Amino acid sequence: MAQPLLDARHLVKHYGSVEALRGASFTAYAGEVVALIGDNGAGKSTLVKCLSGVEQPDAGEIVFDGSVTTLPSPVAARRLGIETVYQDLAVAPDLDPAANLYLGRELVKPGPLGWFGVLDKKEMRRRATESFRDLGVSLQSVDVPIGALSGGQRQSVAVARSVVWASRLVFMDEPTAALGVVQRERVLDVVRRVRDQGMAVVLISHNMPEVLAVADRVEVLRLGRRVARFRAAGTTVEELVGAMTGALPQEDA
Amino acid sequence: MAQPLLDARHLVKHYGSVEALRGASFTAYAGEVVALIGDNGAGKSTLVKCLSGVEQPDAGEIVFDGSVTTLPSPVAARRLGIETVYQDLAVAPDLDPAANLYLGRELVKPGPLGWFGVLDKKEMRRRATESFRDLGVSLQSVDVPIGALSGGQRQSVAVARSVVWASRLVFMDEPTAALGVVQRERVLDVVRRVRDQGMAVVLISHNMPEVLAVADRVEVLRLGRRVARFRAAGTTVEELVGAMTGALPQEDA
Amino acid sequence: MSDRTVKQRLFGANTLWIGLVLISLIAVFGAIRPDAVLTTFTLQTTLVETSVLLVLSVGMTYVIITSGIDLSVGSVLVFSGVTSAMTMNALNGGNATNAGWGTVFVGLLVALVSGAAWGLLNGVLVAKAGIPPLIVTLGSFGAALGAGQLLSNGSNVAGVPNVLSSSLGTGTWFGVPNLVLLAAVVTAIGALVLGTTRFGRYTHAIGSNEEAARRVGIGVTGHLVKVYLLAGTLAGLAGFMALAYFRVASITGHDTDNLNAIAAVVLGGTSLFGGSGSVVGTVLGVFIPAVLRKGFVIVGVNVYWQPVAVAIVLVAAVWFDQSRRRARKRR
Amino acid sequence: MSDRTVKQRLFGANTLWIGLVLISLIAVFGAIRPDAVLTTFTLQTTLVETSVLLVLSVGMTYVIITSGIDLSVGSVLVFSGVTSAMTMNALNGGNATNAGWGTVFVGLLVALVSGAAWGLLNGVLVAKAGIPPLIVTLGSFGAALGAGQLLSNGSNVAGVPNVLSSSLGTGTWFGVPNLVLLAAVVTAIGALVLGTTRFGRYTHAIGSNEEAARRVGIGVTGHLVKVYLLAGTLAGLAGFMALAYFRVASITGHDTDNLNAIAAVVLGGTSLFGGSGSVVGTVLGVFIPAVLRKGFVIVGVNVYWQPVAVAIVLVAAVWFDQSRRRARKRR
Amino acid sequence: GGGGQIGDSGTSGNTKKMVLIPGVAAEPFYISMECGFREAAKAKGYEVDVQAPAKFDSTLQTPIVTGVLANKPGAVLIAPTDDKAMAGPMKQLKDAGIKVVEVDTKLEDTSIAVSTVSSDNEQGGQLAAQTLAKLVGGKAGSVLVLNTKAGTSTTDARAKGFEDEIKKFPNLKYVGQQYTDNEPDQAASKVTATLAANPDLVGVFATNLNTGEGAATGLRNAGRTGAVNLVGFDASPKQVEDLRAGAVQALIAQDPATIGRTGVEQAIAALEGGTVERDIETDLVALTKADMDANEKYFYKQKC
Ligand SMILES: Nc1ncnc2c1ncn2[C@@H]1O[C@H](COP(=O)(O)OP(=O)(O)OP(=O)(O)O)[C@@H](O)[C@H]1O
Ligand SMILES: Nc1ncnc2c1ncn2[C@@H]1O[C@H](COP(=O)(O)OP(=O)(O)OP(=O)(O)O)[C@@H](O)[C@H]1O
Ligand SMILES: [Mg+2]
Ligand SMILES: [Mg+2]
Repeated sequence: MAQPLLDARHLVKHYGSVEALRGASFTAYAGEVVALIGDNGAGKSTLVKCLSGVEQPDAGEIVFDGSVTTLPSPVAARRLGIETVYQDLAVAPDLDPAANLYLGRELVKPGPLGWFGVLDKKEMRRRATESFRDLGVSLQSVDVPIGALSGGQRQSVAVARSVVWASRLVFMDEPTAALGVVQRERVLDVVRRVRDQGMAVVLISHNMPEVLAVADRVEVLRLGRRVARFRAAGTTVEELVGAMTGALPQEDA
Repeated sequence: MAQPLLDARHLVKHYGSVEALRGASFTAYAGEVVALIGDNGAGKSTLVKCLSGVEQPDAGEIVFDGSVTTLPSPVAARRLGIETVYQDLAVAPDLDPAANLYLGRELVKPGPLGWFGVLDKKEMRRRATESFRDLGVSLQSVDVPIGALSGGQRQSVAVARSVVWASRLVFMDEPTAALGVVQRERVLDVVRRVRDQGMAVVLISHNMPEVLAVADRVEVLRLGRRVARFRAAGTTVEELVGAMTGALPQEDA
Repeated sequence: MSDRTVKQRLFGANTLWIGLVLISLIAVFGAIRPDAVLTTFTLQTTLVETSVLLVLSVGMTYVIITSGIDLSVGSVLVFSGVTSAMTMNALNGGNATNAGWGTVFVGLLVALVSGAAWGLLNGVLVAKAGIPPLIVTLGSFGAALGAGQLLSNGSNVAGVPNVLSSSLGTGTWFGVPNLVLLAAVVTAIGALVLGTTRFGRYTHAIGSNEEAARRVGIGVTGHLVKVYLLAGTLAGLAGFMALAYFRVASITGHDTDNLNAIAAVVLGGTSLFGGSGSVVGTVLGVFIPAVLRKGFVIVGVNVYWQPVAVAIVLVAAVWFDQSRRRARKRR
Repeated sequence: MSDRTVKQRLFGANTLWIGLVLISLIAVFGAIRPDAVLTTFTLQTTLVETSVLLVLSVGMTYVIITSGIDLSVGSVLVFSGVTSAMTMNALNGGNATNAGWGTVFVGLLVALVSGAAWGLLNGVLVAKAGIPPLIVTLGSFGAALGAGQLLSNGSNVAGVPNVLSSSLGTGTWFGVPNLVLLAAVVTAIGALVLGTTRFGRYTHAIGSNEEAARRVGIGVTGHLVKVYLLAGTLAGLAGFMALAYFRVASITGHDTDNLNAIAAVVLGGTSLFGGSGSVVGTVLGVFIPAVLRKGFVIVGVNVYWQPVAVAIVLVAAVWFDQSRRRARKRR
Repeated sequence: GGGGQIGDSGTSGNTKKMVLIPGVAAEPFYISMECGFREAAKAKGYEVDVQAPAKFDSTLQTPIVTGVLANKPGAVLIAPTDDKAMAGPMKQLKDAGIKVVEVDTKLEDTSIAVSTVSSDNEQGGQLAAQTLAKLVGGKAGSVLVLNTKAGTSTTDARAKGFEDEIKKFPNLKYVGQQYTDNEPDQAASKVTATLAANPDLVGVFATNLNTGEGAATGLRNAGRTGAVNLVGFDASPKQVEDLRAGAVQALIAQDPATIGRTGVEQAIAALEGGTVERDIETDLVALTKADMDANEKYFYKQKC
């Protein structure tokens, strides 16, 4: 198999006396969808935060594109082409959907106004509307702050933001949890499309049929450690659940 | 059929220029699980808020237990025996799980200390730990503020809170969205158990297999209106999706 | 699952490091001027001089934990002192200096009621009318002072009963000044109520997520009214204490009581955004600036340097506290 | 999907009702004393007297939108005035009264740099060291004032160039006082930057959800430093304006500038919890208390009633604004 | 083309009206001055108004001056809160044809007011030093000055006068001044701290009412009332009572009512074409328990 795009080895992360990661490893290859599954509290979100620069692991090693790297901040991860949909969404509730989509990457007006950083709100709103249409999201008004949107609408904005900007790797922490049936299908389509462009997609989900439908590989986290890896093809839901709950014999993978 | 426990008729709710509910009706009977489904932004959460006293509908009528009623506040709804798991969870992030579970219904120490409202923290913690065990939730520490828990752990606390206190009706707005496979099954078991005690359970979910597995009836909301009702037995996922998306001919039900 | 001890719950690990700061400050000043700093006299006077602020700050702690703020405490203190002193005088033909305990008791009652009235007004405007606490209490900051001036015609009110000033004002009990005892009792009750009772729990819950508190059926409006009422009543009590201590209801000189109390609360680790905090932290937060000011005078720091030095130590203390706390969290 | 006009975006519907309050206040005073209120003179002086506070409040608006607070502005104003006046005097052998434009220009520069230095210090301590803004700026509130006193040896600094005070201080341009022009330009730029540029967008984003802003790659630390730097620099400018207007760098009398500025911002509809707000709102928030105070003097309200009346109108204005806004939302 | 100065436009007002702008509201000193002012002005048939800032502060006094200016009274009696900062606003009064009389304090710029009626604060400080020295007698010991806020011109002048004069008494060691932010509780704290550091403290000069009250409290708390001589400034009823009760050993009193009355006389002279005296100094006296009853006329009033 080719060199992994991202290889995290034996990450450890403590919060006070709580051990969220106890030597977790994780691997993602370019051009694949890898599902990261595990019970509630297994450490999936913590792993994602460590791998997107939000948290700093207490121990362990991260290899990106063949070279050992540290991710001191989200900016560092973004610079490597890593985008993330966080489980807690990380949107600015007082800003409208377009502003959230372009947050940190605003478009400015062409010409001298742009030199002063004057925003091209119209263009951002137009393009945002387009992105939302792609994801099957319908908004009654684009002018309301995102805090007033429905749960699913808010999640769609976060998903749209990550896929618009990613170039190498996308982490998606339960991106479909609040989505309707149609929107969920659209997002899974987007996931496949992104994969086909050669990026790696890491999908966290508690929906096993969904995992098996879209993922190429599955890695299983349990109590802060990777305990199993599967090729999705030919694996059954029972096997996955067994690995997550520890019913199947564990191996420190 | 018996008299409905809750019958909401033609509710209307505006947020500024956004019409969240445009004459939505909804019915729930005692001793049944009724699923409320619909696309993102269909108005499900808004309906739940109107029926649990958090928001006031602009028009329409609510009949509870045969008599027309208004729900001016969540306290009013609670007094009628209505409990709710909100989609945004509505927990106090700085308090620990036990405190959240007992929020608004704290146990006080027996004897004179109790007259002064001194809390029996130990007992609350003990019972909370039990409730969590029932729901299959494992917490590494019960002393951390709930804001530091994983998404699924937090959701489990909210679910536990509602089922512990309900006596007539439980609204659950996407209670399983962030739950792991095991925890989800446990919650669905709890839903059935609550139903069997004679309460009505209103379950909102985007997971159609789950809906068909646990619900007795299904009501479908679309663009702020009820557009279809099904008996769960014998209904297929395709029919539900058709009703939600408007692919099937609509009827103002 | 580990269980916390009562001590841990009451103090909260949050107050450990800021407590250390206080101790080291005393140690430093003590090392420079042991003869003047480590004496009963300095201890007594420091405690007495912080009593009034301490009582104000206990109420402020509750308010800030609900994510509110109360700028009016200093003015309410003045107003209560004025009404109390004027009532006592009126009961005694214009001068209560030689009045008895009955008068003092009425005076206390009037002070408490006056404070409570302003607290109630604040609470109702904040909780029921939904006006931001900053605006409401900025309003009562001005209004209570103005009302006090109107009543007293703008000047200080004298005529405080001697029995009051010699008992509560300067009396001691086994060497502990009575004023300090009163403040300590208020503080202890405040700490216990906040840390162990339903009232305290609701205070935290409302500050943490007001909407969630409302949805679980906590009477948020009523509770907020009570919290502001508490702060107002304590300000009234503080006004009465100041009366006993200074023997006069003075009109000016309390403009910065509000900022001092807020600073003490925040210094003690309570977040201005609400949801968490402790009275024990507030106590430390009251004493750090007091010890500094006192210490600088004793040690003889240049008067113009004093505010600068206080500022530096304050900021450094919080910085130390925060970075220690963060390190502990990381461990 | 409706599109908002530029006007709507700049003003925000939030400022409509509070604007109405301001207009009706003027109307009421105008009806009582049309001869004294609705004159060019009263207009001019009211505008001039609010110019300095307006400049402070523009900076404060940014700080509060990031969910911070800046208590130090008044002291920074004093410090900047002192350094500027002392530098101008030093350049002219101890008395700059008759100095020329070169001196004035240097003085301006010194004032701006002094303000910026304190702003930078605040920003670094808040953003990099993570100390709560209330504590940091309470510290610099004391420290900047103390430093100003140290420099000036505790007394006011006179010797302001005549060319400065007669031009910027009291000069007019087609009837508009120059001080007002300057404040208007600052305010307009402040409003445009906040409402239309990336800088303004980031300010809102950080106040709305700092963690989200950090995760999308906004340099939160740097931005916060810039915001406090801005507030400090504007306080420096305000110090220079006060110098021109009062012809003296005064040490006292700026203790409540911070609260006045904060009140103006909150009155203008900006939330203390950050995330939303507008400079236009702040302008209204500055003028309402100013108009009230002026009106009460002209109409001849009893001095002790004035603070009470101001308080009542303030609270009522916000209450009216809020209930109107809520009604609009319901519609 | 568009240049000009504020207040270029103007209208005429009521010359039979007189306004007093004290330095701060609610101080017996200014209230007593107001009493003298009202009495004298009413006797001559003038309409009167009093507008005081909430604090002794030029930024608060300025809007009052311009607000009063909008009403165009005939004369204004004012206690400028800053000897330079108030020059601008007061010049506008003069430019509008209003007769300006300075009471209590004065501007550096002597061209604005027609007359100045005041007692000399610096001299008051000197008097305080002399009084304190007399009270202490020959004993050696430290003396402290409690000042309000740095930059407050009146109290700074009192402190300066005291500081200059106290050097003439070699038995008294001046340990410097402490600022109290004009808060009684800080004054109390600074006194007890000074006592801790300098147990030989024999005298305290408190430069105004609040510092005096705080100092008395601090001394009482320390059990040193009377042992440490406290000299206060001004003679408000409470201070007089404290003097009588022995909490304070001496008070430096001004004569505010006379200042107010004389101010009115000068204003009327200026308005009606009489002779105006440019500078008038009123008396300052030191009151001690022994001679206080003889000097009752110097006691300030709470209300007229
Ligand atoms: N900031 C924090 N402080 C303390 N404990 C934390 C913190 N963040 C996470 N934890 C703990 O670390 C463990 C792992 O949390 P994490 O959020 O990574 O789980 P997860 O696998 O994402 O779960 P879920 O499926 O429910 O989202 C949990 O026990 C959680 O309580
Ligand atoms: N406070 C609010 N202000 C403005 N619009 C709102 C508000 N709350 C809800 N809405 C709008 O009302 C509509 C219905 O929202 P609601 O949350 O009820 O949808 P939902 O059916 O629960 O969707 P989801 O499945 O995504 O949770 C959405 O278009 C939403 O944007
Ligand atoms: Mg997670
Ligand atoms: Mg919903």
